[in-house]
Amino acid sequence: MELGLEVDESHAPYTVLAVKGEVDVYTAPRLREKLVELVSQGKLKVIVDLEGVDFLDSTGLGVLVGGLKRLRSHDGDLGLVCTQQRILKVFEITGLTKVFEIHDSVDTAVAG
Amino acid sequence: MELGLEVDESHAPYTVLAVKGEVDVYTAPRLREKLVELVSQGKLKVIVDLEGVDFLDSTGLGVLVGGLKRLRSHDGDLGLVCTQQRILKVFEITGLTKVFEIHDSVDTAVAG
Amino acid sequence: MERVLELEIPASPEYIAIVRLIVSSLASSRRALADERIDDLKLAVSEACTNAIEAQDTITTVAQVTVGVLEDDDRLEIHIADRGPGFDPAALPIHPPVTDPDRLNFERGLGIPLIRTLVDDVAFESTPEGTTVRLILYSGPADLELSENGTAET
Amino acid sequence: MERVLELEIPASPEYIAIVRLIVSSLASSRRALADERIDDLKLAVSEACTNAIEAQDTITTVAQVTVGVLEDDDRLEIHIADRGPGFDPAALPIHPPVTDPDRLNFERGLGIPLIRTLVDDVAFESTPEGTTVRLILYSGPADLELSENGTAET
Ligand SMILES: Nc1ncnc2c1ncn2[C@@H]1O[C@H](COP(=O)(O)OP(=O)(O)O)[C@@H](O)[C@H]1O
Ligand SMILES: Nc1ncnc2c1ncn2[C@@H]1O[C@H](COP(=O)(O)OP(=O)(O)O)[C@@H](O)[C@H]1O
Repeated sequence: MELGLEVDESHAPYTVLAVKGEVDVYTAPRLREKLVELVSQGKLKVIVDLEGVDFLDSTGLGVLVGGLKRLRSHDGDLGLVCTQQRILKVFEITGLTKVFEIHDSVDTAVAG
Repeated sequence: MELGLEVDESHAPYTVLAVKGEVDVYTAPRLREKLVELVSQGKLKVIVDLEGVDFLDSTGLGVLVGGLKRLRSHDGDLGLVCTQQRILKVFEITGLTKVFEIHDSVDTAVAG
Repeated sequence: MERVLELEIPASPEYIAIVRLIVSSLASSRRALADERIDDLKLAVSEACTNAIEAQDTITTVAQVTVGVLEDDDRLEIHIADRGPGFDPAALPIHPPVTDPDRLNFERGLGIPLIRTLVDDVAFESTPEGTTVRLILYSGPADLELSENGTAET
Repeated sequence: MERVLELEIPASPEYIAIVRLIVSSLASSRRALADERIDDLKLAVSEACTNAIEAQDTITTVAQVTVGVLEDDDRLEIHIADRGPGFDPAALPIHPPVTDPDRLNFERGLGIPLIRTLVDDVAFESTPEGTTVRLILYSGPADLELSENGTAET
């Protein structure tokens, strides 16, 4: 099982990271590394596009929380794109909808 | 797991039975019953359309051989429609391509 | 309760995806459950397997994680068992509320709260020799399905 | 050889679909196998499980059928074990050739010939206490995949 991680720089100053596949304890480390890499490259306005994610568990949530924390500590920010009910639900149950800005599309995310 | 079995009478004198799903030892009895039912209704020119079949094992082959035998003993016939390589392969390995008439489409089956 | 299936996997993260696949396809073929509840079960199973595998990681002997699927007229149970050191589910730390800025310091500890929300009932049996988590969903067998969309529940 | 997964199912036909699903998703995620060979394996596993379940049907004690998935650098093995009465695979009846009109009298007996064609190697261990069928596919792990379409084989 591969986790798709595609970086799109065409929305400067935002960097869009499109995640595809299942994010669990097996695949989440790759997402974490990618977020760390973006920060180290000075990309501090990151939008993580979750529209291609089929499954996300608490390890995945943890990595996103860690990414947000790291970006904020560099005066950056991490926004999400997600409209899938089953993925949104995981953020809702854990109360993380109050922590993340969740957008309907990449366009609205980069416009905000 | 449900086996789809749809009877189409619009190609008289042929009766087309479209099978959908996986044909194995669990589902094959339903296919057998349907073939017996068609014969008992006097429908003796039967085309079994396998285009919607995802999986077919030797139990399924056995039911088709049994259907062909039953129809022939009533002076009827049973033809197949199949273009999927992975299903055709099962007929090829077992030599049953020599026993069944296998057509490319329902149209060519009812034209022949 | 009848044991429908028992599965043993190595205690390694790469096998959790297959457990999710197995449990969700079994649940959807055998029980009257809406797709949404299958997704909930999948997530709960994934969380419990993650914990089982991490617990097993802390001991040195190689052991398998066992997943059992059991059913009854009115329920489906998934049992996830490990040979890890055990824990006290009643003594888990409480997180600061999400509005607290400190909340961001907690990247973990979301698994068990999620499990509790996602399934109808959960039971932990934990000793220093290992832990078994029982996830329970109340639902009839698929044949008893009453409504078109599979949401029939007892 | 390393045991990747062990699965126990009731000896009942409705569980064969899930065994196919498990074996094929495991094989495709872990091994460098073309889709066509995954289909072959799926069919061989299905045939072996059908035989195991039918064999178990002839005895009165309730028993499970066990499916083991094992792997090595150069091969994948699926073991299907039952507690049925056993048989002699070398003494199976020979069918009339397909061109013989009598061929239509044989609706059965296609399983083992199919298995032999579909996998690289098959071994039967059969005693009056039960039968284990070992299906063997030679192939490298998925990481060693050499070509784009996954057809790399050792
Ligand atoms: N099966 C288990 N065996 C031992 N300890 C466990 C088990 N499941 C959970 N725990 C303990 O409970 C804690 C909280 O679990 P959880 O809420 O899933 O969050 P996380 O796994 O992210 O820490 C774990 O960190 C671990 O210490
Ligand atoms: N696991 C098994 N235990 C006992 N007998 C078996 C087993 N597998 C196969 N057999 C015997 O071998 C015969 C041929 O099997 P097979 O070629 O699969 O065809 P079929 O199952 O359609 O008869 C079976 O009818 C059965 O008598």
